Amino acid sequence: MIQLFRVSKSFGTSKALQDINLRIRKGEFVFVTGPSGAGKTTLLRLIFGTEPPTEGQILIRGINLNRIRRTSLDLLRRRMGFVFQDFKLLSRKTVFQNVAIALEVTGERPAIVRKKTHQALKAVGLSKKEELFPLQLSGGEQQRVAIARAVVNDPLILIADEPTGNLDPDITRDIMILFRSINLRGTTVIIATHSQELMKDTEQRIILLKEGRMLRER
Amino acid sequence: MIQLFRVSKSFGTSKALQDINLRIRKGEFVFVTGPSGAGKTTLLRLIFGTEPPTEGQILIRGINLNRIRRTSLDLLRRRMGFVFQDFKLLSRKTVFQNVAIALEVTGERPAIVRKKTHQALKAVGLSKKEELFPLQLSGGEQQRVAIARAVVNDPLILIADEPTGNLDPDITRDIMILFRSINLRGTTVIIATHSQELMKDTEQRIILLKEGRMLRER
Amino acid sequence: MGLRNWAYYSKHAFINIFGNRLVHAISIGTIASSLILFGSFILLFYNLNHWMLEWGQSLSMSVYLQDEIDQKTKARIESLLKNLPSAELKEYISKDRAMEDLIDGLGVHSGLLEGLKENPLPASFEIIFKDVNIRQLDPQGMKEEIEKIEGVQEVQYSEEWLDRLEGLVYVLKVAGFIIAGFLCLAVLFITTNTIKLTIYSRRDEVEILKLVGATDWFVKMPFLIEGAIQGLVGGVIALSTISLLFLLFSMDKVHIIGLPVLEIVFLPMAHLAFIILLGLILGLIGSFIAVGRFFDA
Amino acid sequence: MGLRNWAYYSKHAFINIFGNRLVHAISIGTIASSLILFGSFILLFYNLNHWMLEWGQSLSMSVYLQDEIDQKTKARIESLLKNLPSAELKEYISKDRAMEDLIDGLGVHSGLLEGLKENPLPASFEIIFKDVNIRQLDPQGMKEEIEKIEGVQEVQYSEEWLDRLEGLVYVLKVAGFIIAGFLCLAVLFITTNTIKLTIYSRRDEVEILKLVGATDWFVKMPFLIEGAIQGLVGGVIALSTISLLFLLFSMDKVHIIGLPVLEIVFLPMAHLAFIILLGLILGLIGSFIAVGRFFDA
Ligand SMILES: Nc1ncnc2c1ncn2[C@@H]1O[C@H](COP(=O)(O)OP(=O)(O)OP(=O)(O)O)[C@@H](O)[C@H]1O
Ligand SMILES: Nc1ncnc2c1ncn2[C@@H]1O[C@H](COP(=O)(O)OP(=O)(O)OP(=O)(O)O)[C@@H](O)[C@H]1O
Ligand SMILES: [Mg+2]
Ligand SMILES: [Mg+2]
Repeated sequence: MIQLFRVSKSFGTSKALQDINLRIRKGEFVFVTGPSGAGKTTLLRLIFGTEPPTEGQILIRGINLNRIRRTSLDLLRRRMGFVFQDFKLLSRKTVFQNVAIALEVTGERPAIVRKKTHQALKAVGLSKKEELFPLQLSGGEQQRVAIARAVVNDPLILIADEPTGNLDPDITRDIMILFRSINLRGTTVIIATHSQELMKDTEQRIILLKEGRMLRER
Repeated sequence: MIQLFRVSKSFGTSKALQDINLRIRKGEFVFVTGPSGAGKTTLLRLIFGTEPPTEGQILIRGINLNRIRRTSLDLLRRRMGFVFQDFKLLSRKTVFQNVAIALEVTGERPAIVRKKTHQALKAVGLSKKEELFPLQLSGGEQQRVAIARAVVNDPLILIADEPTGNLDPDITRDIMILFRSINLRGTTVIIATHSQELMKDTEQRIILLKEGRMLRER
Repeated sequence: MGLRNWAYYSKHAFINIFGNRLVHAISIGTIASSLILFGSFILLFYNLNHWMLEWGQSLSMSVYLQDEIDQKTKARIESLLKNLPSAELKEYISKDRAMEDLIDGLGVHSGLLEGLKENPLPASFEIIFKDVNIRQLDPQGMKEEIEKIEGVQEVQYSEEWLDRLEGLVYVLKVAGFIIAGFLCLAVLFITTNTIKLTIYSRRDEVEILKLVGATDWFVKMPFLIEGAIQGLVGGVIALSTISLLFLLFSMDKVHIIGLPVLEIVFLPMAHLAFIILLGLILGLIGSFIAVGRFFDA
Repeated sequence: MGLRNWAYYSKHAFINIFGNRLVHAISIGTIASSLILFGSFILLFYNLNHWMLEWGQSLSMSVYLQDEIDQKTKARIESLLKNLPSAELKEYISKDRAMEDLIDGLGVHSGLLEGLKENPLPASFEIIFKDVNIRQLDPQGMKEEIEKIEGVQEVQYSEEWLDRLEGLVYVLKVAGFIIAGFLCLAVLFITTNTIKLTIYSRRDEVEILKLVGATDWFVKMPFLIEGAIQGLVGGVIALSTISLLFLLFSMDKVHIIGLPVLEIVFLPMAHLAFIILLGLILGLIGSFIAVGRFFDA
């Protein structure tokens, strides 16, 4: 599903990622962890195609991101969901519109857009806040809007960057159950997190980064 | 130091806070906790004077925020530090400038501004990133810039909203030590957080909010 | 692009206009005021041209009468002249007035006339042909025609100054087009810049839409529609303002600027439509350029 | 406000200009082009005025000579006239030419002159007084002075048409000021709107600065300085462009627009300074209005 060969990423002189080799299979559930500034977000963004690697090759479903055309990347993104660490919500659009947009870009029928958007917002417990704007929400609520947008289009790959940093333990549990159930339906899930608790009682694969290098896997 | 009498806050029909009575003494170290959307951020913003309460009175150092003049509020804010849940960094200014601004508004001398800014950035482990812009930082690094800005002017009151949501356990420990040491020097510290870990081994006072009401204190 | 896409684009354009109404209002104001500048110039220029042409196209003729005609013949000639197509009878100059005019005209040399026993000058009718295309008029044929009337001694017209005026009209036209061209450039520049700024203040939207897999067109279309609407509304506002200004200046008593009472005419429909169209096109071009910019960055 | 504050304000203004250079460039472009419109109009208007005045202020005099003077006397008169302050000797009209002119002028009535045995018209020198303030000239005194010269028969000048021209110049002036006023309003509107948009795209800065306890002035000052700089730079760019346009149009061979060769003059220093000052003031006012808006919201 996802393959990285000798991938490095530098910003000017600072090396965010160095020599990463990684293979994630379809339907896997993977945690990426490591201290602040280790390169977790950078790794996820490379997989999502937002940044090109400085060196190395990245293959998603057999497609090399270095060689992909703009329009194919758009199509690929529609099959992926991304929960951004800073949410990236449209502040001038309502919660509903923010989630619906991920379906609208695919050209989905309005009736289905409405139904799926309502479902996704219900799954993160925000049914009552559909008509509010992001700035009228609490931090945790905003994060859940971001999660709803990422899962609304039944992605093949779900990438979540610190998706529970602003959530309380109860909701965190609900969200993890949501991710697991999506994973059980065949979606590959990659989650970057600091939270020991999140990874505590799982048997899942854990990738540990430190200063841009892959230290070990479990 | 901080007193709230029968304070309520509504946004339209939704009640974010209801009938809060609270007294925080000088030099206290207080946690505010509760589920997502409970009203933690709203409470901190009321104390900081960013939002007026719908009902009730708030006194900071004996001054009633309902009656305070605009310029006095500016002066009061200079004695307070606030770590915002969404950081609120100036994206067009460097890390250094972002932190220095909190001193510059007070009319501090340039030499002292430089010295204190370097110190604060060192305390959060960002000495090497002074000349970068916020968007060139990882989420945790941005959060630490926000912390540095909040502590740089030796505030009388330090308010931090989920200050470790994007930080790994090691750095979280460092930041908590920083907050404790500031507290020991006489600063009143109020921290809103979901993290059980953060509050686990402390004897500190904890205020629990739920659906806008104060449930219990410890 | 299917119908459904257009529904989305329009929907989002309107959602965006509502969500960013302050920015849109500011932008529309700027576009409108630069179009007002442009339109006012066109109106002014159109009127100058109109005055010039009216002035230039009035061929004037002097119809000299025989000395010995009676009142009845004179009245018949007058009515015949009045009925000439597009002719306007300006005045009747009697023999005495003709002599006075001549004396005035001679100035110091009027002493020359002192020896005359009787007034040798004929009376005349002055006529003007207005609102006609000078090129279609046949003054020579006209002259011969009128000279056939009983009691008419001679007909004179002067053509020479027409060329001069036509030259002036030409210069005015060329200068007008050059200035209009410059103005158009400036308006285009201002409009695109304004729309650039409105889009710039929303560059995060472009970024986020691309992140959820929107095609370039999906992102651009609402901006283009918004730009077109801004331009259109700006154009309509500009046109309304110009119409108002026109009404103000064409009121009966426009002595505020001390202008001799000139008939002010409004723009023809085609010009009006042009200003609105210009707004629309500028809005489209502006947003097209502007939104393009934020795709490469 | 102390010196240290000013240092901060200026420092931050420059940091901001650098950090938002795209927005500033766009804004400066808009301000410059609207000032170019304004300045070009002023230049055009100034030149029209100049031509009018030059034309209007040339008082012309006819100096009629006695019939029987010899070449020497004539040469003496000529040199005396040439030495009159700011006078220009236009031409010498001989007795024969005077008669030809009269025949032309009389047109059909020239038959009147048929009976004359000899030419009764005097020869004359035509002189023009240029570049003088017509009000300071004393034509009557001048006339009497010249008539004292030996060989001069009579001096004539006509003043009547001066009033008419002065009326025209007045109309032009009033119309010009009205148009300039409108333009000024439009430029003010465009400039403030543009700066509003630049500040709007940075409203988060205003919010964050207020959150760290900045006084209103601490937040506003850099914006005001930025606005002033934008206006100033816009003004300088506008002035440079206008100067370039001027050079282009005042080149020897400006037959592109078919204008009769008129001497084009540039604006005086005061006007130049005014355009830059206007830019500065508009920038200041624009940012003042714009930044004020984001304090109440
Ligand atoms: N655009 C950029 N320009 C310069 N440096 C960058 C840029 N983006 C990231 N970096 C640097 O790369 C390093 C890795 O950043 P990254 O965001 O991947 O960390 P992270 O593991 O996600 O950290 P956190 O847990 O704090 O979010 C950081 O040191 C950061 O400063
Ligand atoms: N400007 C606003 N307009 C409308 N509702 C608002 C506004 N600000 C906050 N709220 C509502 O008030 C409630 C409390 O929000 P608050 O941000 O205080 O929660 P919180 O305890 O900080 O949550 P979190 O842990 O998720 O940050 C939320 O339900 C939120 O939707
Ligand atoms: Mg990160
Ligand atoms: Mg909160």
